[in-house]
Amino acid sequence: MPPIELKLIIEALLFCSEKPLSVAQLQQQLVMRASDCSELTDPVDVPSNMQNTLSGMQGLVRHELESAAVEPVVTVYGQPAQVPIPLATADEICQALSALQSDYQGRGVQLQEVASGFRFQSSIEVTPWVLQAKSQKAPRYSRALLETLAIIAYKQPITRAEIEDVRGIAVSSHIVRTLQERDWVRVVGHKEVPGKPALLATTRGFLDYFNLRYLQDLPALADLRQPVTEATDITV
Amino acid sequence: MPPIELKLIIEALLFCSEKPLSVAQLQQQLVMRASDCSELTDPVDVPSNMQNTLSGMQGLVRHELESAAVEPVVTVYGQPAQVPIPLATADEICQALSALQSDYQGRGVQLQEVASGFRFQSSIEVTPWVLQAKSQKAPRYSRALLETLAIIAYKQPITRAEIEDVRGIAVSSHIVRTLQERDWVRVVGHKEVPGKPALLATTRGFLDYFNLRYLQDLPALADLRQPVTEATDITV
Amino acid sequence: MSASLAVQQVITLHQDIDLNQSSSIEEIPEMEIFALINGQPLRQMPQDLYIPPEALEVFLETFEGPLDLLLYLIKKQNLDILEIKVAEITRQYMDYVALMEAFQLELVAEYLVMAATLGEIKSRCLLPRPPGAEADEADPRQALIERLQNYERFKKAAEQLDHLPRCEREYLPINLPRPLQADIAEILPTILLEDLLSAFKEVIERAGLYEHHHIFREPLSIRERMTRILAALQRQALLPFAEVFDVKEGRQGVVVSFIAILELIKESLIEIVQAALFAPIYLVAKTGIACDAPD
Repeated sequence: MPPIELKLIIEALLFCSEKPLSVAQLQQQLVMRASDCSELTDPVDVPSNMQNTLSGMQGLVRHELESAAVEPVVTVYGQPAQVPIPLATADEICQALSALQSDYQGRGVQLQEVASGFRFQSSIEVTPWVLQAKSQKAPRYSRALLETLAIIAYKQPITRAEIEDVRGIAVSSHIVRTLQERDWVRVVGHKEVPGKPALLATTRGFLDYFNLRYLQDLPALADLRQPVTEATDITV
Repeated sequence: MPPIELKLIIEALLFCSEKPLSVAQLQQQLVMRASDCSELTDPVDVPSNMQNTLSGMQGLVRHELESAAVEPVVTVYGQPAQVPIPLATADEICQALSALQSDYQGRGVQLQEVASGFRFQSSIEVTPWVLQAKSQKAPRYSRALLETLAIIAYKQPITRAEIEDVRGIAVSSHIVRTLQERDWVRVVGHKEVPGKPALLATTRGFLDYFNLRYLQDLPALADLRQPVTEATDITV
Repeated sequence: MSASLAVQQVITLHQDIDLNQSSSIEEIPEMEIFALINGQPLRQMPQDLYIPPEALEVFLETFEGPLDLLLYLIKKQNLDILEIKVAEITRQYMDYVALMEAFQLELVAEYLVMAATLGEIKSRCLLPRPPGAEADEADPRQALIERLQNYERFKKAAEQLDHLPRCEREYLPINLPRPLQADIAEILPTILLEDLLSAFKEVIERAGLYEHHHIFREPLSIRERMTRILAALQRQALLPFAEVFDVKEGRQGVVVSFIAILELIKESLIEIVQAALFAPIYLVAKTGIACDAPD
């Protein structure tokens, strides 16, 4: 088994991790589990011996690592290792992380530090292409909202009380707020009557949404095909 | 916003994909995403190598494009948007893929082509270290399972009775079920003999798992030799 | 067969494996399990030591059926499959089967079928051949040899398959989480223009105002102008009268603007102010500066 740069192990580990990993977590995970360290120099010395590569491993452990291509877990007399040997200091891990961060500059993925640690994620520039497909359907607006919007569009400027007059039912503040938040309706003034109610009108955003240039491009009510039973009403 | 390289988009798509992606699937994803990206990406910034004519597209992607051409107004977050659909030809995607493959040479992760497409995976040298860090053991498979799988792989399509004939012992239902659950083996038909037994064959998932592109990439099966026929050689 | 003979047989099998360490990599761990029963290596075990049936079962499980056992026996003799000595192999095979019976293990039917097959081959080999018919006479072992060869091919293929670099061992898949669309923007409902019109139609019908529908088309431009004037008055307290009119809109545009102003005055929404005679005329919102807060 050829010596592996610590950076590459961290790289793969972060890519294969479901959650961000902190430096402490990385340090905790980057260990060799050996129950017999007698062949090693003092375990404390291991990290400094190893620098950025694991080539510094000596004796039994090194031999085991090279032969065990599949499982680098150190076994001693067939027993799984018990005492984990740290592979790197926090400093070395930090160095590897910042090296990785610069390696991935300008790539489609980048190493990002978030609250709980480091993780690879798609770069901002390519995010639109990687966005999770819309799993949920867009919600639908209520009939009341549609009617309110229609009345404002056709009879603007109009107060809420006047809308309620036409609809014959109260207009909830929620509907008016939703229409304002979508930038379809806004307050254009206040009527000189007791209470000075707000006058609502449609916005440019409303016209844009419906691909209209002017308000008069809105279909005339007569354009709406009437059901046969109501045909006589049209001529009224 | 600077133009986005096609390579980087593909890089991020592959890193974020659960399964390997074929060139055709990448093309399709680019078309699908394109409509969602209009708001976030100025159409002018769409890389020139993505603004290709429809003639370069094929199959499903082409179909998608044609339907898109009929209705060019796409809705982005409820806003109408008329956008040129950024596209890439299969050739351009292949070029980007091979560029990525060389970019990731000698890194902790690599771009591998398998039966169902391209995927990023941990590099072979690094994997043992990652497994150890995650305290994971590579799964082992029983000889019975591996022999059954090998017989299906080399002699597909094959019935269970025929497998049992080769092995000289019954094949447990458990093994067949495990192979099917792992999506390595599936029923591809039924043999026209009494009882109409199921014909088993391997899947793309099997090739993917074993890092193969085609069935013929499997190691060659040993030749059958003719037995010595001289009667005098028979030692009773 | 006596129990002590059976034990001897097991020991023989075990020792064979010890001597042939390289013969099969896979079988060795299982053999070790067998050897470590009661914490003692089996080769140091006295002949009368009781072997628990479970140990034999473990041993049995190392063979993938009668063909596998036969291959093992052939290898043990360092023989090529093609030079199989039926009599010898049959005897060893029968000993093994007898051993399993002695330990009252549930013998898999296939082992007994193979025993019968071997017996048949053995007796056919013993039959005298008519002279001159040797060339045509099929080797009685041929079918068995072919099965053994065929099985060995797939046994090897399975080993090769097991050694192929694979997922979860040599390679780990990478699947970074995709950013969610919700992180970028909320999904908002969409409305079709037809929906809007039909909603309006319904409400008008309900309100009994349908008879007025014919006036809607024309006044809309006036209503729009009214909105625009009110909007302008939100930005500036005083809107010069002349600014309301755009000559580029032509006569009709001027008329629309004028009617809009009249309508706004009628609805007490605006006032016309003029500081002095011939001074500029301004439109002022009657309620002053409107605030954007809803209601």
